[in-house]
Amino acid sequence: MAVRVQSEAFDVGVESARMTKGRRDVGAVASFVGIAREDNPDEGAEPVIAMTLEHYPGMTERQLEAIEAEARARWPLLDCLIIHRYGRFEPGDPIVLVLTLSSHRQVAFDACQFLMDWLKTKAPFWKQEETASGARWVASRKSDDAAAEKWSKPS
Amino acid sequence: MAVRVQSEAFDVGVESARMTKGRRDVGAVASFVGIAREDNPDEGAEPVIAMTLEHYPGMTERQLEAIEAEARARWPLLDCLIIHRYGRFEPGDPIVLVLTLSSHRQVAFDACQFLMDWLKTKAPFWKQEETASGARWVASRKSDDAAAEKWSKPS
Amino acid sequence: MKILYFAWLRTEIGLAEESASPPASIKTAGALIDWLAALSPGHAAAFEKRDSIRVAIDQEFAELDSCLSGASEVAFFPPVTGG
Amino acid sequence: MKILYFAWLRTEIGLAEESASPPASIKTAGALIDWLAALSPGHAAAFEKRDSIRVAIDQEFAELDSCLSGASEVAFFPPVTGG
Repeated sequence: MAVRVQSEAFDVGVESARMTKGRRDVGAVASFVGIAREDNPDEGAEPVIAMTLEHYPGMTERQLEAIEAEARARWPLLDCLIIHRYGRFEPGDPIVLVLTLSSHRQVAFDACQFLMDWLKTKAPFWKQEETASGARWVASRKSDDAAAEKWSKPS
Repeated sequence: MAVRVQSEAFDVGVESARMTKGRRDVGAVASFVGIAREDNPDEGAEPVIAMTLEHYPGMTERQLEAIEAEARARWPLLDCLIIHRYGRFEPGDPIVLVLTLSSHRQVAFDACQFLMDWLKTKAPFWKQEETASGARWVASRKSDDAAAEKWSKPS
Repeated sequence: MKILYFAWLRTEIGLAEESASPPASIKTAGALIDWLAALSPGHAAAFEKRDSIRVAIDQEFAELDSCLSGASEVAFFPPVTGG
Repeated sequence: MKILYFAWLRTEIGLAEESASPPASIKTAGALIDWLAALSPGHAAAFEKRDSIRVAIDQEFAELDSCLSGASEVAFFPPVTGG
């Protein structure tokens, strides 16, 4: 189980091979990679030239570890990994990686999706986009709140 | 969009890098890798030494292409890839890869999970497991039928 | 007509493939099973587990009451277990 | 007490971090906002968008009515947009 906050790139194949190496109990590896992209339909047609991700060092690691602990409490994960990058990115650059290992595919899929949904609303990162008109801070999305909300436990 | 039926291994990082290379519109890459594992809780405690996957050449490719076409009809995928291996595998060997590319994460996740669920019940592969007691054909699982069924369209 | 067997049907019958020329009265996949079952004791034993047998006609999944007309390739196998 | 600003709060106030010694009467994050807003026109302008401001006390998400007692680090920022 690991959380990494870094500016460097990552390779899903390398991480996945490292985590499964020598194991005989893993049946399912689900992964998600979030990538910077050019178009943002919410904000009109102006293409994104680049984006900068700012974060809150210290709190970011704490929050990602808390999110990971929640996933481990909810599902029988054999291992998982969250890598979130910060810095300046151009369209096509990978930004976030979530990898989950389990015996069974449904567990791996659910935990991977949960981690991404929670991370979107609970990890202290902020996106600034550069377009031809200048730089602007991206507003949070209601759809991300709704996606995180669907994992709330019935009280 | 591609389907590959092969005995050779694959690398999720290589495939993912190849599919995203030069693109500026991809925001989300979801992937799933299914791996041969040692223990099979359904069948008692005897560990699996190896398994052999037999398939129906010709029909396999047709079915995987049909499943992929169904996913493309249901979701706005930018690209997707299915690789299914056949032959003899030991615990730890990767058997199947599904990769989906989309602008948005929910689409990538849903399509990836759909492809795996359908593939489990609609691609003509058969597993024979070797244990210390000998070889036996694996029975199909009701849970796989149920997982595929949940994607049925309301009539 | 080419007949294919997979998984335990293949191992029990001892053949992966054979050619068959059923009479014109054999119109469905189910009727073909009955006709093939008469070919040998191995065929008979394998085809006894009828509920566990699935069929594909010309590489498309079919039902036991599906019509064979014009089929050039019929495959019998257990429920699939890939992935 | 260390005060941190992120995203547009940082750029509007023109500071990533500052030290503050609010009086003992400032007991909540919301009260701290009112106190900080009086420090400069930049602070005042940034803190005006109160509905768009989130707070963390000692690196844990908190509410505007959360108690500051014993806090050594308070951060203000807009809703997060990572991933």
